[in-house]
Amino acid sequence: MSKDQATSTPFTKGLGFFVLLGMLLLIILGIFVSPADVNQGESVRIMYAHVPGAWLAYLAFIVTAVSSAAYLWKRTRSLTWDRIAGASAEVGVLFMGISLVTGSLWGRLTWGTYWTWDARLTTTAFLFVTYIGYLAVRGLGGTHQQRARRSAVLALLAVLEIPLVHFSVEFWNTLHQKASVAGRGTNVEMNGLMLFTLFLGVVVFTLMYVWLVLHRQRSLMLEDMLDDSGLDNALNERRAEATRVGN
Amino acid sequence: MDDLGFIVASYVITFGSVALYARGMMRRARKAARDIPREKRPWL
Amino acid sequence: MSTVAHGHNPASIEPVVDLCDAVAVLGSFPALAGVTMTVQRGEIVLLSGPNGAGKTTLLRLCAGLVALERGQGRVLGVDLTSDRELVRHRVGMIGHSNGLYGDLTVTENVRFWGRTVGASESEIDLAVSRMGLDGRLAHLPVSRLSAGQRRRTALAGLVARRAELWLLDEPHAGLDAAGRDELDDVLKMAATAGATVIVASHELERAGKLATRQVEVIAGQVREIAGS
Amino acid sequence: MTSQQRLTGTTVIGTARLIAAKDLRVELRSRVLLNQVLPFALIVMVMFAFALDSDAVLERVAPGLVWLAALFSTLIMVSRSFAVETADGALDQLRSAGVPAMGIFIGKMMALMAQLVVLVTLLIIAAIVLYRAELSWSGSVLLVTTGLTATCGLAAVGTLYGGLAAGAKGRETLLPLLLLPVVAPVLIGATRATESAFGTRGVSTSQGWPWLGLLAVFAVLFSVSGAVALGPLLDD
Repeated sequence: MSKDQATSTPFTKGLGFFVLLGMLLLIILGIFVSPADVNQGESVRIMYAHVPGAWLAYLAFIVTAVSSAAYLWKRTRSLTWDRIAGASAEVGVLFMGISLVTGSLWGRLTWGTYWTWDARLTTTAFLFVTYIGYLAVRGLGGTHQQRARRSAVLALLAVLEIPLVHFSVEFWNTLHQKASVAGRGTNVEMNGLMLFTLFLGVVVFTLMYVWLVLHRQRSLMLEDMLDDSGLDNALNERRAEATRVGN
Repeated sequence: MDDLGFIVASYVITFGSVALYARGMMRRARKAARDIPREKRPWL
Repeated sequence: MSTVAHGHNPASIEPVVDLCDAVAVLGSFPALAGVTMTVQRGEIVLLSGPNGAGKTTLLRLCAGLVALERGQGRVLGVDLTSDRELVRHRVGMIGHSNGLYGDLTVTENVRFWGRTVGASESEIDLAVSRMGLDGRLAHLPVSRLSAGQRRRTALAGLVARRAELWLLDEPHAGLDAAGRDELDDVLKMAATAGATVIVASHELERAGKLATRQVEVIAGQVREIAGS
Repeated sequence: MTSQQRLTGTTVIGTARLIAAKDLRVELRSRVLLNQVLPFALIVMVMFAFALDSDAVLERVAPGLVWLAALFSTLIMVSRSFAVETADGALDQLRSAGVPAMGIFIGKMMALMAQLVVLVTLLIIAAIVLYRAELSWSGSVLLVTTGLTATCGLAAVGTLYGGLAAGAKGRETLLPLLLLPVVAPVLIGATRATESAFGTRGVSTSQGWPWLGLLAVFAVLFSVSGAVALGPLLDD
């Protein structure tokens, strides 16, 4: 794209090429080539973009939790872990936001409703909001170490929170058997081509996730360095001034 | 067909938002990279 | 670069602050680049020097709030390298804010800080009166005091929680002339009563009169100013 | 964190009592709960009645409204609890004086819980008066237990996230974003248990007790994690 390759390397460029190629193939297979489902009809085509996105979002949050733990553990403490956690959470929020939208489009076609209070959907929505909060905390400022510690603790608290939310919503549903629309239409009989398309979707989204996190992690590092160099310059000027005054 | 609109919209939203995000990210990275010398970037 | 302890204290007593080539790092920046300094009990030491020279970091190092990266350091006999947390409750640091609860009275604030180390009621009364806050003032909510009276309340809190070393960052800032005079009197009294005081200040002529000696901090290093 | 390791259990408890007593005394002097939060909670209850505009519906949703109003008030009280500490740098002073963070957490949590108990009691009375909720004797046992467990959970999470946001710019807007998703289990659990206690929609009292288990798990998990995590959050 530009002569100064800020965060690109030959590896990410190659990866990006495969992502684009896979995306194109996924669109062709998903929208045009693969057959309609017996139960879901045409709406199953949305699944090829929706399911991998949702999975990768969950994976992204797991990565965030693990890297946060790695930051908090003294022997592996490094700001790189913090930046990976941040990059992964950001990509996770992106994927999860997309999945919520495509999921409700799919729900509208299949169930006739955009939203249902099923435990999985509700937990997903809470996960989304929780990580938006996480990103807001990352933006609070302070030193890099302060940011890292704060957000790492928060990421681990989220790990505590999510099962509780999931369990309570599930419990709520079983007691008050909300018309369980969520079960309907989910049993898909996938033939070979459909399975392959879904598999391709997972591969494409995984590669996309890796590409995005690699770049984002690097750009976060650049931003951190920019902060540091700003401080260095200011302090060096001050020191020069101090020695001038002192002598 | 109604379904087609929803399906196409899903794909457009999915890849469109990723592309927008990636573009914004690259732009910010390039801006930041202007002041950081190449030798300070461990991936290069 | 080394500073010599003044003669008016017997050298046999261990100094309150004993730093040898101390380096402290903020992020990746060496805010203190090799400080060697000794402070004896009962001294009032003035730290002068430009902004960003490391005065605040030096105070925070003595308070056990910043890690000692290199060199040796002991404060009140506690090794800063191995257990700087242990020094925290014996040192009192007051920066730009006083750490008071505006809705509580002077006595209640002082009592709160005293109780964190288990001070008795008589100790708390003594702290209040030593800072000249007894009588009517003692039962006023802190939010209704003047800036100088608030600072004195904060210092009374240090007395109540038996802080042996007082680290004051720009204590004169925001006080009017009367408040400054009061503060100086109070600090002198505290030093005679056995506290050791390190004051970082820009106001050389004022703080200079107060201090038993002056140390200049420049670019993360210190040097003694003679004849202060 | 290391200062906690040095200090024994008694100093943690002593600090907790000191901090809790101080917080309650600040409340006694400033009367923020009495003069601002309680009226706010009541007006919310009245506004719900305007919005829903039907006695039957109000009676049905009364338990949910009680806990929703409690959650909103909790947000205000958590903000207030830490505004007291950060207004003049007292929180920094506490940390730099080596006061154990675990004691700070427990103390602030206890004070918050005491205030929340008052608030929830008032909200339940309001529900009985305004929304015609009915309370039996067996129901009131469940209700008291629910109230105590739920407020304990709310106080723990509130203190933990309040400490996280303390001193940050835009604390008032950040806190609801962080806190509300986390307390969803409390809202669900406490509402269901209160429904059973009130006998709303013919739910029997015995159906409420399983929810209490959820509330208890929540309270224990966040009390423990808060006591451990507040230290690293406050240190710099």
